Formats: sequence, structure tokens, C-alpha cells
Amino acid sequence: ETIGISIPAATHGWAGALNYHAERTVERLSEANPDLEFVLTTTSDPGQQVSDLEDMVATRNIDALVVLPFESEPLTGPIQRIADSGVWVTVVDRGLTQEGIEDLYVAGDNDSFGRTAGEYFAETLDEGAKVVVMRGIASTVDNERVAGFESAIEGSGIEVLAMDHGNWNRDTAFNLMQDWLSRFPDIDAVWAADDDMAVGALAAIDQAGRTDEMFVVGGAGMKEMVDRIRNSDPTVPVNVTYPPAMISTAIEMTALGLTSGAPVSGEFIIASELITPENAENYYFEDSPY
Amino acid sequence: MNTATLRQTRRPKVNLAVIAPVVALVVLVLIGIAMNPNFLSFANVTNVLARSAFIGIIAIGMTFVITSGGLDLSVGSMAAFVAGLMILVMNLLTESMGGGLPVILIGIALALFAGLAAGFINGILITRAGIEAFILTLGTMGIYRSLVTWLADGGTLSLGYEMREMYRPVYYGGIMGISWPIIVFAALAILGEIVMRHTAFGRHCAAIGSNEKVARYSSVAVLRVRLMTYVMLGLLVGIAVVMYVPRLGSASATTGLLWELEAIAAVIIGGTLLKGGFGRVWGTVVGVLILSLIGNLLNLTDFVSPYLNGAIQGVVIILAVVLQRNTGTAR
Amino acid sequence: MNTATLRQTRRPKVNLAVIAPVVALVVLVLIGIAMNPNFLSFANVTNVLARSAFIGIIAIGMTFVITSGGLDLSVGSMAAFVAGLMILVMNLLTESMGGGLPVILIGIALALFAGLAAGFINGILITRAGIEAFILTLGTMGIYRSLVTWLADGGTLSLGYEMREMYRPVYYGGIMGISWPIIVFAALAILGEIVMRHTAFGRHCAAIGSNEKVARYSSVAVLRVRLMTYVMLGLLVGIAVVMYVPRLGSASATTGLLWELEAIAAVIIGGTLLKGGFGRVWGTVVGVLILSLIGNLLNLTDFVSPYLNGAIQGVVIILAVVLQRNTGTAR
Amino acid sequence: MTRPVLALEGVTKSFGPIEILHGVDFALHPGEVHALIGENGAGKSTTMKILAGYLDPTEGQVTFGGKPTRFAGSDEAEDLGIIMIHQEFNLAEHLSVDQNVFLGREIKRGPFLDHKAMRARTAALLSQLECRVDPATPVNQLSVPDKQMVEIAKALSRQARVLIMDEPTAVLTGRETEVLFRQIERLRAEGVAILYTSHKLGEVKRIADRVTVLRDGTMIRSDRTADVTEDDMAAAMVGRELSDLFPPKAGGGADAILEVEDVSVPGVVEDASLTLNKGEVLGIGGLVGSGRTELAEAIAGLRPRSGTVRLNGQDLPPNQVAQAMRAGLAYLTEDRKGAGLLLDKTLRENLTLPLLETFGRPLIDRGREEAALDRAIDDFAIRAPERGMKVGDMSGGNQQKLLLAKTLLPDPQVVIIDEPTRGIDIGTKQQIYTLIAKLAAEGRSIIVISSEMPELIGLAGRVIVMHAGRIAGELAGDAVTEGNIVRLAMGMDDQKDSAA
Ligand SMILES: Nc1ncnc2c1ncn2[C@@H]1O[C@H](COP(=O)(O)OP(=O)(O)OP(=O)(O)O)[C@@H](O)[C@H]1O
Ligand SMILES: Nc1ncnc2c1ncn2[C@@H]1O[C@H](COP(=O)(O)OP(=O)(O)OP(=O)(O)O)[C@@H](O)[C@H]1O
Ligand SMILES: [Mg+2]
Ligand SMILES: [Mg+2]
Repeated sequence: ETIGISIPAATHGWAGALNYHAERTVERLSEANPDLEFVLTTTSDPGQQVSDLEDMVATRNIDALVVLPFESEPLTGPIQRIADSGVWVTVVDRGLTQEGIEDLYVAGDNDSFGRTAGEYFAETLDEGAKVVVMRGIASTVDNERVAGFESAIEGSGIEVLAMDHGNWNRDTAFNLMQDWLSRFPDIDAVWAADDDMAVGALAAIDQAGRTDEMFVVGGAGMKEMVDRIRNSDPTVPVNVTYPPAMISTAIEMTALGLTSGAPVSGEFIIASELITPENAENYYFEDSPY
Repeated sequence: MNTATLRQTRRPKVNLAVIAPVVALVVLVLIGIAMNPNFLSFANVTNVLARSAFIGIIAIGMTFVITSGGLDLSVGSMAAFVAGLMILVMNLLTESMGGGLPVILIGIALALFAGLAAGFINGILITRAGIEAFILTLGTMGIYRSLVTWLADGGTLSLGYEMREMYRPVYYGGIMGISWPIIVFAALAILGEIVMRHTAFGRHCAAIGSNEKVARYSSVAVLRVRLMTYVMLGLLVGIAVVMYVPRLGSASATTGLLWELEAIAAVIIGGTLLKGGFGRVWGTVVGVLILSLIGNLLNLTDFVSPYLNGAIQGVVIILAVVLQRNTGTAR
Repeated sequence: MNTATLRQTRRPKVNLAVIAPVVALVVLVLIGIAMNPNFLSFANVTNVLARSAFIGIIAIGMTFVITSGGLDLSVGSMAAFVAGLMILVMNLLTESMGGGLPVILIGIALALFAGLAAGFINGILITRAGIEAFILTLGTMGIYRSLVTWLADGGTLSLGYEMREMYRPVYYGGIMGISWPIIVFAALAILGEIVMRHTAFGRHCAAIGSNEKVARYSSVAVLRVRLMTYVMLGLLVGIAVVMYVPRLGSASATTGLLWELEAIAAVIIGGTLLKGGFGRVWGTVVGVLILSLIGNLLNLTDFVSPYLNGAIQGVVIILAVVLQRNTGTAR
Repeated sequence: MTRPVLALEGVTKSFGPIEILHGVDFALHPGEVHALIGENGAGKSTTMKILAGYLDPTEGQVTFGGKPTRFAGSDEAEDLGIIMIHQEFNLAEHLSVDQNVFLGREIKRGPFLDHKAMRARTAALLSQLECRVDPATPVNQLSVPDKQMVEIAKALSRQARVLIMDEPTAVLTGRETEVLFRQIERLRAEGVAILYTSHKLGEVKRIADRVTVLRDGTMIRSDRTADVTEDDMAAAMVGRELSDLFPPKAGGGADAILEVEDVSVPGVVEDASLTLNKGEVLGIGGLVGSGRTELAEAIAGLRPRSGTVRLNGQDLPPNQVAQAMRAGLAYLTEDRKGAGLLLDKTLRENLTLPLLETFGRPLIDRGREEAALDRAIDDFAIRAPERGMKVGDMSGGNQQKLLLAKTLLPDPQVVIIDEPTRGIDIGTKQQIYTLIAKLAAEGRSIIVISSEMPELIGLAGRVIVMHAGRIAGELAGDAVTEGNIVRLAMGMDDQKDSAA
């Protein structure tokens, strides 16, 4: 039995962690089940992902597919065709635009990701508080997160001073934060839609010596961030989960379905949770690369 | 007279450099056969050929641009922009005209025209304003990439479901199992080869790339020919987009990412000189196939960590060129 | 017209092309001042200069490579790889040696050496195996990028906390408020300008780029000089990494992404000829500053959609070059 | 007298602030060969380029068929049948011979190129010129003279009413020159107006119907060729009487300084051996393509080779130019534009390129460079309107002088000069000959490769003649005669009686 896995390439921290978990899971499962074969491909754009899927079907005779679509829209058609050919399909994280294609859906919730952070902002900050928002690479994921955040702070009187793309990249975020610090004398909080960007932003704030003026909320539960929360760092009060380990869950459940003959289908939506100093211990994983 | 014999010995050699990219391609195919029995299956072969078509079609145009001493870094984002524009307009038209074949035809015409116009803008700025091609197209690369992100509002532009189903056959359909992209790619490659070798235009491209001043003194319309190469490339980008949109039915900020580098690499692997003066379209086709095959082969097996795919690709590209260098004489 | 006049008229004309990039820079600065009062603040100016340092240092080396008719697309991923390697080794050493200054010094030495070695590999393959620089460095670009992803296991390599705190001052510290990256960049720029203009090496680079055969017939060691340009560039990448790592203490697959294009763009905006034969280091410095300033200005204001940042950048790059074309005489 | 086809009236030409031509009046008549002569930098090429539409006059006008004309470009002039062969090569190196000949005028069948027709016509043109080059050969594989023949073929392929030739014979040997002259005579008979320049006054005397002398941008005189002697022409050009062209020959010692044994370059030179003595001037003659240049380049370390080369008893490794130069061997290339000078750099940068290290380390001393340039300008009478100009803008002859200065800058013991006076005016030629003699007298040794018989005979005490890549024989003393050289060069072995 062959399981094909297609995920985005490790072009930023979260995707890197995704790759890490996928590889480990494949290793572990191959050892446990010698009959299981895995094809793991990584991709950097939707077009290439479609090519990878075509190759899996044409040359590797996959029986099941675990796919994290690079973008939902363009992948819907190709995945549907694979599903129609009788292959078990597990979709991870980014839902397809047509319902009922996949057998199993394991996902985080991007809207909740932004909303959870937004709610924390609305609760903690006073009316008139000034915040800046660092977005990821322009994409549907990013749009959903930002929309969630914006709707959560609506009516709270929080003023968004500026919003720009840090591209899920530490260096870009560092430069962006430096410039915002020059530009705005008062900033009360920073929302970075990903922990990689939070790292960059924190370094810039630290350099400017304005650590005491503001707090930074990132997302996805990077080890470093959780550690700071655990130690009650006032600059990093909370974080929002978006576990890259969801890929392991998806692969495991798919494998289980194939081997045990008792397919697990349905939807597993992993809502984003708020990591606080109180519960941080539960989210700290020593060995994770992320 | 002896001088005659001495000279004759000078140019007899069967130029091995000519067949070198082909050798590299054959080696890759053999590796593929050895690795996976399905490699030569009809489905796999047509998959690889069809997906080569986009970059292939663009690389044909790039061959002319490079042969005449130019360069175009903007093609990837130009493709994304044209695709985005095409989808946007088709969606708008579907609302007002209610879909159907006319919308598809208008969409296709628009894509071709937009490509042509984008190529024309590049060309006119390079030839008339005299801006270094590298810098100009680096600039337009950023511009088109931004524009498509903006058109898509940071997300994805998707063709309406109905239109998508109707337009689909342009990528997935074909004649006798050969899909349209393959047919179009093959036809354009043959046409390109003929234009390069057997028309005054192709020859003028080479002359300009070899020595612009000489070409000008030989009453070649240097600026016009050069402009034409960019316009042609733009049009080919339009054609590639017409084939690409039905494949995914969408365009986003990541569409066509790095196509420019792949297209240029294919052209050079194929034996065209980067500094201009000599180009061959069939070589480019071989170069494109080599690049596609590498990706395909990496998906056929999994003895390397996916992290290292890029490294393998890099090594094969270098090897393909080394092979070319060492099999034949350097030009 | 006799030999007497030939003696007297020594270098009379004030070449306007020479000052054109400076004009572009000044225009940008004026726009900045008009847009935001903080633009000229000490913090902002040093921020911009310090962040220009990485690409700036690399672009200095790139100036020599391009002047001698070469190109290097691998510098961005080379930087990422060297940074990753440095962090990895420093972390390992911290475990075994328990940290401290020696680890930092070894890390720095390693980065310099790794850069040098990487440059040497590029150079030797280009000069001895005779592989087209564009293709070779496109290949090594993929290879280094893959290797760093692999080293980092897809994620991020981060320097241990203790080492990071100790190493930090190399980026954030400085003399009299001027941080080290700025000082090193300035020193290297001056050195580079001197080497380019006043040493045999610089003159040889220009000669090779202008006409390789003439250089060879004039007993210039063409291959060695060319190799040296790549080695030098590699070493400069190493130096850039030494300045870069203390900033965030980490390296990942996205480190140094597109630095190569930025460095090449800076070189060309600065007035160096892409085809080789003429280069100026100070122009490159101006080019780097122009590019950094565009980003800075865009972050300091928001009258454009952030999606369009790339478009603005593209337009300004093109304008900077057009200005250069039209202010001065085209070379 | 016929009406002129093409004429200049009061033409002035300036480059920037410097006026090069001062009010030139000049006319070309159909069926007449008109020679334009003058010193290097006098403005001959500039005059020709204005006539052929490559340059616009600053003042004055060009008339065609009596009507004032302003060509928008050279192609417009070409459409009227005004064809020019440039002093510098004007060929696209990557393209083949036939592609170059028909560049911009391709023969087509429908939308497609008619390769066969172009190849056949090129072959026909070349055979008319007795040039044995395969039309499919890329131009970058041709020797210098062959390139010139291709240029001529290209010009002949156009239907010329006016044919302008800028020093077409500078790079040709006697045989090719004869071929060219036959073509010129044919065209003259067909009523084509021909303008021709050369520094070889003997040729001018032979072929031209009328000769005009240009000095420093001004027409000095115009005569029927029959009415003037070569000496008159030379005197008018230079502005003074010329004494003997060649200085007395120096004998040369008996100590060998350069020993070449069994040197072969695959495909072009086979088993060449020769010895050069201290203070000697040795000539090497031969036909085009006989391998003289390759032999010289092999000796100078510019080509892979087998066999040994010893300088002062010390072995020189193959393919190591720098080492040969350091040992005291210098080579002056025949390919000025392709291998000699950086056309987009200034005089100073070109002059010091081979020897930069000696102008200061690590930093180059600009002052010393300038001083070296001053010296070169004096020693070699280099004339250029501006010191900081690009070498590519200098007149051809002055480029050659600069190249000579550059080659001699390292003060070599042995100099191999390939075509020393190619494109050099007669006054300067005399200076260069004197210089060669002076170098020999100082104890330096010189090899002169030349296609000009008088040069070989006038300069060298001993002449080696090459034929088809081999050394066909050696002539010394009184045996150095035109007849003997030609016989050896043609591969005839019966030279023993004349040597006696
Ligand atoms: N583009 C240019 N810019 C500046 N000066 C120029 C340019 N072209 C020619 N000149 C100068 O004009 C003068 C005349 O040059 P021209 O080439 O006409 O001389 P010529 O008579 O053909 O000499 P030669 O016998 O050496 O070929 C020279 O001093 C040359 O340096
Ligand atoms: N790169 C090359 N590839 C092939 N053939 C070449 C190359 N260079 C020169 N040749 C050929 O070598 C032959 C010898 O040329 P060379 O220039 O040495 O002749 P030569 O005896 O020096 O005559 P001249 O000095 O009059 O040109 C010519 O027939 C030329 O076509
Ligand atoms: Mg001339
Ligand atoms: Mg020769």
C-alpha cells in the first residue's frame, strides 16, 4: 500500500516544522508497517504541486493521498480527479473549495487564529490603543487570519496604525519593525501573524530599547515564544497555537485507515488556542525544531 | 595547392556539442527507466510533456531574446499577471454575458493581447529608452508580481466553476490522447526553429547578438528586430497562459514564480549563448525537457530527503552543461 | 592638432553620467524628508545603513565579478548556507567547549573560510571546467539553498541563547553610535574602490571584461584574475554572514532569499556595465543605498496598498537607471 | 569630363570641440579610381564615412548626382549604391561567411531564406576573389586576410555605383592584392566610381586614375596619377622630403638568443625550427594562411604547442605568455582590434596593461603611467585629438603605433612583430623601420613577419619562408630577393639556382 504526501516546501518556519513532523511520522510508520510505502513531495507553488500529484498517480500507484494544498482553489480540481479515481484523500489545513471531495479533513482554523489574537488585544488593550500588524506572504491563509483579527478588534477602539507584509520572514519583519519604530512614537502592541515575524519584530524593539512600551503577539507556538511566555515575559504575554504537528495526525489516521481496514473519515478542526503563562508548559516541546 | 588541403582539415569535425544536450536527456531517460517501470508509461510521458509546455513555450521566445543579446526576467510574473487579468475579466464577463464560449474566446484574445502589450512595453523601453534589459525586466518583474497580488487582493483569483469546466479541455483534452499543450508546444517549437534558422528575422537576431554595430551597418533594423523579440516573447507568454489557466483555473502571487530562471536555464542548457550571437530553438526544447525530467525523476523515487531536491536539481543542471562542454568543443 | 595639445588636455570633461546615481539618491532622500520628519533621525539613518551592509558588502564583490564579465547568482543561498553552518558549528562547540569567546572566533573564522571555499568552488568550475557562470551559479544557488534547508531540518537554526547574547554586539554595538556593520561596510567600500581604481587587479578585471583575448595577449593571467573575483566575492559573503548572524541569531531556508538579484541590481544601478569592462565600487554603494531607501520610504508611509510595494520598487529602480541614462552620456 | 556621382562641398567635421576636417571639397566620377592618401589621422576614414552616410558632416554638404543629399543612415546611402568597405572589420564573428555576405540583404524564397542560393553566390564571389574559404565557416575561425576577402566579397555582392574602400590591402598579401585590383579594374570598366585609400603608394600609383592628398583635415592637392611620382605623393603627405625608407641593415651577432626546435601546432604548423641571433633582424615570409602567425603565437606562449623554445638557453613552457614576457620575449599581434587593444579604454590604460605591476605596487602610480604615455607619444609620434579618448576613436594607424608602444614597453630582448606597419603611413613607416634598426643596434633581436616583400627585403638580413605550415626554406644575404621569397612561399623547390 502506498501513501502519497504532498506538502509545501520549507520556505518559512511553520512550513519547516510541518516538513519536520511529516518526515518523522513517515519514518516511524515505515518502520512499524513494512508494507506501507510513502511518497513525500514538497512544493513551492501550486503548479508544481499539481505536477507532483500527477506523478504520484501516474508512476507510484498511490492508494491514499495526504495533501496540504498550497492554495485551495487551484488544487480543488486536480484533487477531485484523484479522489474520483478511487484514491483515499486526506486534506490537511487548507480546505478545498468544493465540499465532499476528501475522505478526511484535518485542519487548523485560520480565522480562529486571527480571532483569538484579536480577542486578546480587545480584552487587554484600552480604547485608543495603537497597534501595528505584520502580515504573512500574500495568500488566502494570510487573508483569513487578518480578517479574523480585524473582526475581533472591531468596535474595541483599537487603532491599527499600519499593516504590511513581513512575508513570514524574520529579516523582513526586523526591517519593517525598525521602520515602524522610527515612524510611530507610540505603539502599544504588535500582532505578527506568525512567530518567525515576531522574532524579527522583537529584535528590532529590543534594539530600539522600547521593550517596555509594547507587547508582541505572534502565532503558531514556536518553542522560543512558548518559553518566553512560560517565564512570564511581559513583552510576550501570550501566543496562539496552530500546530504543525497536525500533519502527523493526518498521516497517522490515513495509515491506520489503510492498514486496519477501518477507515476514519470526517473532519478534525483544530481550533487555535491561546497560550498563556498558566498553560504554556503544555505547549512546550523540547525536541521540536520549531 | 597545399594550403587548400591544410584548410580542409580544419572544419570537418562532426560537432559533438550539437548533440550533447540530447545525450544528457537520453541519460536522464535511461535513469528514469531503471528507477521505475511506470516511467515510460503513456500517462507519465504525457504528463511530463504537458507540464513542460508552459515554460517551454516561454523559453522558445526567450531563445530569440537571448540570441539577440537581450534578457527578460519578467516573464514569470508577466505570466501571473496576464493569467490574473484573464481570470478577472472572464469572471466579470460571466456575470454580464452569462458565460459560454464567447467569454472563453474573449479571455483568450485578452491573454494574447495582454502578453503582447507587456512584451511591447518591455521592448520599447529597452530599445527606445535604452535601459539595460536586466534592470528593466527586473523592474517590470516586481511590477507585474505586485499587480497580480493586488488584483487578487493578496489571495487567489479563481475562474468561476462553470467556466472552468468549459475551459478545462484546453489543457486536459487533445487529439488522439495527445493533449493540447503538447501539440501547441510542439507546433511552436517547430515554428520557432524554422524562424530561427530559415528566416531573415532569426538571422538578424543572431547578427545583432553577435555584433550590434555590424548589424546596423549591414542595414539590419536593429531596434525593430530587438523590439520584435520582446513582443514575440510577450505573445508566447500569453499563449502559455492560455494553456495554463485551464490547468489550475486560478492565479495568485505565486503563479509563475521563478519561471524566468527556468526558461533562461533551459535556453542555455540547450546551447544558446548567453551573451548572444548564436541560438537554437530545438536545443531549448531539449533543455526544457531536461529540467522537467529532473523534477519528475525526483518524484519517482524517494531515496533523497525532499530537502535535497534542489541540490540534485542544481547538480544535474551543472552536469548537463559540463557534458555539453566536454563532449563537444566550446564555441 | 599635434602632440603638444595631446599632452595638455588631460582628462577635462566632467562626466554627468558619473553623478547620476547620486542624483537619484539625493532625490530619494528629499522625498523621504518631505514625507516623514523622522526620516533623517539618527536611528533611522543608522538602521538603513546597517541593514544595507549585508547586501552592500556582497555587492562590492559582485562589482568585481561583473566588471570582469562574470555573474554570480548563488550569493544569497551561499550566505544562508554559510550562516547555517556557522550556527550549527557554534552550537556544537558550545556543547563541547562550553561557549565563550573562542567559540565566536572559531565561528567567525569558519564563516570566512566557508565563504572563501564556496567562492573558490564557483570560480574554479567557471574558469577551469569552463561552465557558463550563469548556469553554474544557478546550480550552486539551488545546491546551497537545499543544503541549508537540510542542515536546519526544514526549520530554523538558532544560535544558543548564551552565545547569541555574547555575539550580539557585532551587529548592535559599534564605535560612537556607529554600529559595526556600517563601519565594516564603509571600510570595505573604500578598500574596494581603491582596489578597483588603483591596483593592477582592478585594472585587469576591467580589461578581461572588456576583451578577454586582448587581456590574454597582454599577459594578464585571465583565469587567475577571474577565479580571484569569485573567491573575493565568496570571502565577502562570509564577512556579510559574520555581520548578519548576530542580528537575529538564526538562519533558515529563507535567509538571504533574492539577495543575489538585489546585489546585481545595485551594481548595475551604480553604473557598472552588465557586460563587463567597466565597474565602479562607489556606484555600487550608491545603488545599494538607493534600494534600501526605497524599502525604508515605503515602510515610513502608507499611501499605497502594501500589495503594490513591489511595483513601486520596480518603478523606482527603472527610474534610477533612466535618470542615469539621460543625465549623462550612455557608455 | 563626366559629372561627379558623389561629392563633398565645403565639408567640415568635428568630434566634440575638435575639428577634424576643415572645408573639404571633393568629387568622385563614374569609371574613375580615385585614391585618397594622407598621414595617419589626416581624416581619410572620416571623409569616407561621410561620403557613405555613416557620419553626418558638421558643416557643408554631400551631393549625389549633383543634388544635395542628407543620408539618414548608411542603409539609405547603400540603397543608392554607395558601398563602403571599412578599415576595421565589419563582420559578425558568430555568423558564417555566407551569412555575413548577405546580412541585411538575404535572398529569400517566399518568407524563407534561400540557403542554397546564398551559399552558391558566396562561393562564386569568393572564387572570383580566388579565396578558398568554405562559405559555411564561421567568421571567427578565419585569418585576418581571409576576413578582409570576405569583406570585399560582401561589398561586391551589393550592386555598387560608388565603391569606397578604406585601406583594403593593408591586411592582404601581394597575391590577394592582385586579385582585388583585377576586380577594381572590372568595376571601373563597368562605370563604377571607386574611392580607395592605401599607405602603399606603389599600389596607388598603379591602380588610381587620380590621387588626392589630405593633410591634417585639409585637401593639399589633387592630381592625375600619371602626373605625380611616389616621392611627390609622399612629400605632399608628410610635408617634407623623405630620405631612404630603410635604414642600413645591422649585421647581428653569432650568439643564438632564441632557439626554436620542432615546434608544431596541430593543424597549422609542423616541425618548425629556427634560430635567432642577438642583434639580428630575422624576417618570416609566406602566403596568407601559411601559419606564420600561429608559429609566432606558439613561440610567444599564446597557443598550445609541442617542441621546445629556448630563450637565452632557458626553456619556455608552452602556453605561458606571462612567463615568456618576463623572460624577455614580446609579440605584437596582427589582430589589432581583436587581440591588441581595448577599444573602449583610454590610451594610458592600454599602454600599461601588460606591465601594470611595474607601475607601483600595490597602488598604481598614475603619474608614472602618464609619464610613460608621454614618452610613447613622443617616441612613436602618436597623434590623437585628445589624450583621454577611447582608443577605438583613434585613427587606425595611430592605433597601430600605440600597439607598438605597448608591446615594446616591457623593454624585451626579443620582439616578434607580426605585420609591423599594417595601416601605417609612409612617414611613420620610416620611423618604425628606423626604430627596428635601432632596437637591433642596441643588441635586441627582432623577428619581423610581413606580407610586404620590400619590408622583408629592406629590413631583414635573413628571411625564413613558410609554406603550408612548414618552413620551406631560408634565404640570407643577397639571396633575399622577391623572386626567391615568392618561389619558396608558393612551395616550389627549385630555388637552388637563384640562391647560388
Ligand atoms: N568618434 C570619434 N571621436 C573622436 N575623434 C575621432 C572619432 N573618429 C575619428 N576621430 C579622430 O579623427 C581623426 C581622423 O581620423 P581618421 O580615422 O579619419 O584618420 P585616417 O586618415 O583614416 O587615419 P589612418 O590612416 O590612421 O586610418 C583622428 O585624429 C581620430 O582620432
Ligand atoms: N581559430 C582558428 N580556427 C581555425 N583556423 C584558424 C584559426 N585561426 C587561424 N586559422 C587558420 O590558420 C591559417 C593560418 O593563419 P595565419 O593567420 O597564421 O596565417 P599567416 O601565415 O600568419 O598569414 P597572415 O599573417 O598573412 O594572415 C589560416 O588559414 C586561418 O584560416
Ligand atoms: Mg583610416
Ligand atoms: Mg598572420
